[in-house]
Amino acid sequence: MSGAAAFGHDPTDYNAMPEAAFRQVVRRFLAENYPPALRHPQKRLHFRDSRPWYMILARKGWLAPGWPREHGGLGLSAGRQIALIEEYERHGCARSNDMGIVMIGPLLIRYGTPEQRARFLPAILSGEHIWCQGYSEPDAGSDLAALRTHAMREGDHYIVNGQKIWTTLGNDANWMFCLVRTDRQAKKQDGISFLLIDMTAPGVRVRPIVNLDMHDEFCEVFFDNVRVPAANLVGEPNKGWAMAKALLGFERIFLGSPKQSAYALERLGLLAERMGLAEDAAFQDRYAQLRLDLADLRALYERFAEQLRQGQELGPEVSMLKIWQSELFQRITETMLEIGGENAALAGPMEGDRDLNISGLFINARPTSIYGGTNEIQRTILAKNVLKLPG
Amino acid sequence: MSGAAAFGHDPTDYNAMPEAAFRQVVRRFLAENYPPALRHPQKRLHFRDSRPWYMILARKGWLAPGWPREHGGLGLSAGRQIALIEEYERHGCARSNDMGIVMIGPLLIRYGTPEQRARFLPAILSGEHIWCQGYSEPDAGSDLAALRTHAMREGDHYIVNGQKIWTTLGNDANWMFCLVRTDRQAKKQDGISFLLIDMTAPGVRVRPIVNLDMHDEFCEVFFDNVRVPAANLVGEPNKGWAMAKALLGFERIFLGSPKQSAYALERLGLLAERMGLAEDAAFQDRYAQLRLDLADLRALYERFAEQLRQGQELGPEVSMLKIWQSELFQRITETMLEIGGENAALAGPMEGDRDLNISGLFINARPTSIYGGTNEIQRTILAKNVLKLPG
Amino acid sequence: MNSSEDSAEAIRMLRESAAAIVPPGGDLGRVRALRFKEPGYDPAMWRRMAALGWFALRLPEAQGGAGLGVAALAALAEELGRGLVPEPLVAGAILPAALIAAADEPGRAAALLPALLSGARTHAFAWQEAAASLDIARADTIAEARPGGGARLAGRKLFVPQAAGVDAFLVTAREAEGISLWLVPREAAGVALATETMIDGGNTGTLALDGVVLGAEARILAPARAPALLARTLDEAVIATAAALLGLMDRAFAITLDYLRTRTQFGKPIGSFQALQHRAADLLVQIELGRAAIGQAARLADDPAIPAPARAAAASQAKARASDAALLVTRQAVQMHGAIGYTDEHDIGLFLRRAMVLSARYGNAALHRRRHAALAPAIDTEE
Amino acid sequence: MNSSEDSAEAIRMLRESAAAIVPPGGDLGRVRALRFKEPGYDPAMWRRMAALGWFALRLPEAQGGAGLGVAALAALAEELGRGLVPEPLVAGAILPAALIAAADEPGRAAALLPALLSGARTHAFAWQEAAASLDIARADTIAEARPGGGARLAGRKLFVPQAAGVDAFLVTAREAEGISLWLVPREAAGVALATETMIDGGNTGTLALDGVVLGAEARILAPARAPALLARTLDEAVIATAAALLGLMDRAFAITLDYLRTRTQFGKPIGSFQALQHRAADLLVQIELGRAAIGQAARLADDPAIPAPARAAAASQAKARASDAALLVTRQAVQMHGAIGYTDEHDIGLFLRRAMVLSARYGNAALHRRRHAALAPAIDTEE
Repeated sequence: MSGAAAFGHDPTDYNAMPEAAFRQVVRRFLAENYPPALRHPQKRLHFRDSRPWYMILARKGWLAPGWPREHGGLGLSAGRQIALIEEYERHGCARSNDMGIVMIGPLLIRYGTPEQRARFLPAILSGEHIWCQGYSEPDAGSDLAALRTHAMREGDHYIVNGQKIWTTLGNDANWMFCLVRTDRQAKKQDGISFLLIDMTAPGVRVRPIVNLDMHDEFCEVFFDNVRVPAANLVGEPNKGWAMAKALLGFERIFLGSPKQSAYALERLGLLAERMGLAEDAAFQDRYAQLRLDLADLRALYERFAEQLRQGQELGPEVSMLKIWQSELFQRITETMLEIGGENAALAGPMEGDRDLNISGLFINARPTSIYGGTNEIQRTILAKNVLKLPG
Repeated sequence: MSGAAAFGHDPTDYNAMPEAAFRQVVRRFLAENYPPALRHPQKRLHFRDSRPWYMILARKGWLAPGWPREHGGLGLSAGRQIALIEEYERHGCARSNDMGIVMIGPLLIRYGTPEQRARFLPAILSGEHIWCQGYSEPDAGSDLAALRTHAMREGDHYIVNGQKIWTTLGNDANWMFCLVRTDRQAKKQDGISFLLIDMTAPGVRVRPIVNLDMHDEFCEVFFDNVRVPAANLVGEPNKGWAMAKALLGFERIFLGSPKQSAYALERLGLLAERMGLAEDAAFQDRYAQLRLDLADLRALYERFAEQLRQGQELGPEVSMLKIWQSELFQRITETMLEIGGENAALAGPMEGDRDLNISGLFINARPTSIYGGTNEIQRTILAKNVLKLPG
Repeated sequence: MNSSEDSAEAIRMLRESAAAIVPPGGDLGRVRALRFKEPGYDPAMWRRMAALGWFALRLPEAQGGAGLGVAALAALAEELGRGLVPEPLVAGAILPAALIAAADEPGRAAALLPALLSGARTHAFAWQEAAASLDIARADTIAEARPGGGARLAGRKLFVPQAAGVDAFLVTAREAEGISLWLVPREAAGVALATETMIDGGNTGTLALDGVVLGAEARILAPARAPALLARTLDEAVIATAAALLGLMDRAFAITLDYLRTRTQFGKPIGSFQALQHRAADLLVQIELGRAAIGQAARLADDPAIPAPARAAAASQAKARASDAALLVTRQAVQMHGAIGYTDEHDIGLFLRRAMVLSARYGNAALHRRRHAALAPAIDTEE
Repeated sequence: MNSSEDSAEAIRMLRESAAAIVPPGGDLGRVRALRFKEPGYDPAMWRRMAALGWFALRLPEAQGGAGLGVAALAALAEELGRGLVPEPLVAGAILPAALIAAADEPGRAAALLPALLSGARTHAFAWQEAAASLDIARADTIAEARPGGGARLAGRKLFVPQAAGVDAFLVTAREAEGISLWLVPREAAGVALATETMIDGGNTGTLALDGVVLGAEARILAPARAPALLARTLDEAVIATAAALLGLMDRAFAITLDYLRTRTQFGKPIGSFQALQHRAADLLVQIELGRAAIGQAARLADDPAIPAPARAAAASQAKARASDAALLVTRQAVQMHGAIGYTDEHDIGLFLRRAMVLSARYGNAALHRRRHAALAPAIDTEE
């Protein structure tokens, strides 16, 4: 458990175990190992803060639950992965810098060369490489066809120029997987390639963006004649978009996880008690509605989870979850504003209850309908791809 | 007060009177003359039922409050006309078959020939001609550019073929003012003419359409080689649309009158009492919100009314009133459904309270967001013509 | 595993047999023709449904039933809801069959069931004494004991669905020990039935019992077993009605989507307008929330390990969503159809009318939200 | 007629003078720089506002005021709201000036007003003892009478806006005869002020009064006149705050419309997408409902013929709509800006933050709806 291979292996076949037993194992592990100070973080943690948890998972051999065993993963089925994440959520675990685990790792396993796998996968598992995702650009948010960051082949290197934005925890990362335009003539999503960029290379500049929560969760990343070895191209040139899209895997279900709404609803109940409204009939009426909205979300989430457990892929229908969860979360925090009075306008928690940060929760709920594809985009997906409406 | 000229003249200059005094005159007149059985009708009355009221107004000389005196009107200012209609609404007066008064009369006064005026205006004032409006067609509802009913010139006649739909009280009318296409080559709104059609002429067929309220308020009207004298063309050929549009006058404010919502809210209060919910905090919460929604509607309506009193024209902003009033009316009736339980699904009034017809009010509220330009169209008008959004 | 496969197959077959009565093409001519006259449905079709074995769906095989669960009932109700079938399967057959089959005296069940299951005699459960109530215990109807075990019933029952066609009522009444259930033939002396027309063209009955004298054999359930059984059976009716609303809104939505794809305005199909697209997406979300909640309620109802409050709460959850969603979807369906949607000749209005009736039956959304909240402390878990 | 023309002219001039402080170009650099540090605003700007005569806006000409009405105050507040001006014009000047000017002893007004009106000393009205309350009578702060007419004050006041810059507090306290109003210098013994940061970067104060000994001259209003005067003055603050929210949402909406017109996606300006167009139309409706309600409230407040409950109800109507609408508009403004709207560097978020503060101040929408309902029986007419 030391030296270069700072990551362990857990030989247990959790897929063979009943789900309830597996969940028990996870709960025990969390109770014994999860750093109590990191439970229920109000903000997305930086790597400097979440690193202990990352390394605990690494040593346990649990860092990459979905990767095949031969690449150092746990090889869990989709159903077990859902159970695992649900237990993490229940315990209030922080999300670590997991872009290496959930995005680039699986992509390299599927599309990478043996050399790429040998170089990058162990570095992810050891915590040496922390990855970020470079898709969005200032004029290509929901519309990736407008991507402009350019990579020009020059010998055995690409010369990259351009800019990425909304790079989650880009200031924590030392590697970025990146969509770049390698053919300016090609139309729309063609002509885009998938490139791995060392963020410590000359010409890379990272500028954190402070969000409404006063947190530098996102960054702009600028490329000024950055030289990237051609060996860092994944897959074929100009075929990057299709690969990136294929990566939008079963994790999409987690954008619709009831976790945030459940937490917010519990806070709302607490706030109502603090405000002397717990027995107020008008409040109870609102609360009963929100509670059922959450109960129905759980039922719908469970239906998608069951699909995954049956080994099916998720269709565009899963956008429903994201719409409903994000807007429910928002409605709950709006109700907190309504009953909290002036307390809801404090920058920090309420006096006498450090866990009741109304404005923090309200502000946190805002971007859930923006990130991961705005809810406008999600609704269009439902209308066109599910309901087959024209145009 | 008899014979051919069954209509009277009222020489009083109501514009010179203070508004409060004028309202007093109207209230006294209504108290003494309005048929009590016709107060607060739940449905739009047919002429056979509203005729007594029409003739009372005719005899009083009040049938055409907005027409100039020289044409037999009262010559009221816009402000006095609003006050008059508000008093009618307050008293629960039925709307009579007023298309002759509010639409074709003013149009003829503005664009008609002396002969047309001499022929048609007195017939309106005497109740001899009852008019309906022939604009909508099956494929040209919100989009009049798609109008297809065709009028071909043949000597001193037009030969009309085609179909109108949603003709309000078309089964009561003996005359229709009609938009017809006289130039099939012309684009969009060009090539449309304004024609007056005798509905007793051969080839005119009227089919009533029963609506969800089980009322034959609307009709389809079919034209099969109907011969219309060319003298019945109003204005220039192919310029009909501009004239029709100019007629969309200050009456548009009444699509946003608080009347329906106010009546519904009062019914909601009564229903809450009947259901034992008047003191229920959750109901009071909902009721307080609806009550303020109505109070704000009144305040906004008043702002537009004030514009008219100042002699200004209404801009596209007035669509706001229609959107808010119709959707408020609907929300109130939805709340009635919510608290009425099974009573809300009865086809008729509640047992023991003949005035509480929940389903009737709910159904009646449905078309308010459809007729007079759907609320979707109204929103687009606000977006494009008021907010100047592109596209 | 095997039984769940069996059940899935049985559900598939049920849905297919429903298609015989609800033509997939969606012709609602039959439905339309039966409106606004009594009994509000077609007796021949009623007997045909009986012959398909549907009335015995939930009865154990020992009683001649199919032994199927609530999930199967919900599937059938959904298909019939889709076709706006006016025959009162749940209120007139499933619910009374479950109550009679559970009679305290097994002999009563054996004696009464055949006429019910064959469709020869239509029964109804008459328990309600106030609008917007789902409380069986709220009964002022009195069963005054008579020598020999019979009773004299006096009281008034409201909102009996499609009552015009009912031959016998299962009436709740209060006696000294609590609520009991009595079988009251329509023709019994002292029984008066008044019907009113519902907005969908069906009818509802007010049953007046003015000293109706009944023998001991008329007592189907004594207070010892009645309340729990009645509540559980009513919850199944709640779930089935939610499922009927699901079928109804699903079909109304499909009709509306067709309209959006084909109706053009300003030279484009109106379904290409983004505002309508996004509204349609929101309706889809509501329908699927309803489907998920109903599926969950049926699953819990069929699971004997689930405690009664959790089962009841899930039923309320399903009915609350289904009632609200069905009203929303059908209102919007009318709106999106524009003027044509407001005519009685277009079918879409039929869906709105039926949604108004079914959303109110066995408790509307507001009632079920309150009921869910009241049951809530009992079902709260650590989650 | 003439006076109404005068007033319209005065309002026009006020709006113009506000433009000097709120540049129409909308540079919010000054606002941004003042956030998250005390006192939360710029004392130099404060004195400039005083020099413009704004603090004396509502005072009669006999007291050196402009003699303008609530409509004028609302117009000014709207313009300052538009620019997110952090200087607490209403809480720190208008409100205390009105109270001091109305002091029982005219001499007190004459003595105290000059420092207030010049901006030399900032005052605040400290009446609130619980969140989400607008009830002046709800005061547990005690004024224990002392020989000679003075008192010893003990209690705790919450949510004093921009308290970090306040020099003296006008404190409500309970004495035997009812509620009275006292002037408490910040530096008095027994006064402790704790400030907390608000979400918009301003601050709020909790004032602890631990046996603060005051002389008779500190009693500004005795119980005989205090309650009615305080309530009426607070209602003017309610209307002015609603107007500030109106200016704020109006401007946030304008910024968003600009964004919708210029930002392109999928090759088109996003403002050409119908779903956003219709949402924008809905926001416009809310803003204009708010404008109408505020206009009405100001008109009624300026009309001496209107009875107090109707005036108060109109104020609540205005604040209820303005609070809800401003939160809706600014939330949607952030949403329509997409990811950039969620950054602190983009100005649009400043509007959401301020809307959160002002919608809660002097009662949020929920509070004012309840208050309106409570006042309602008194204002019901035949309409």
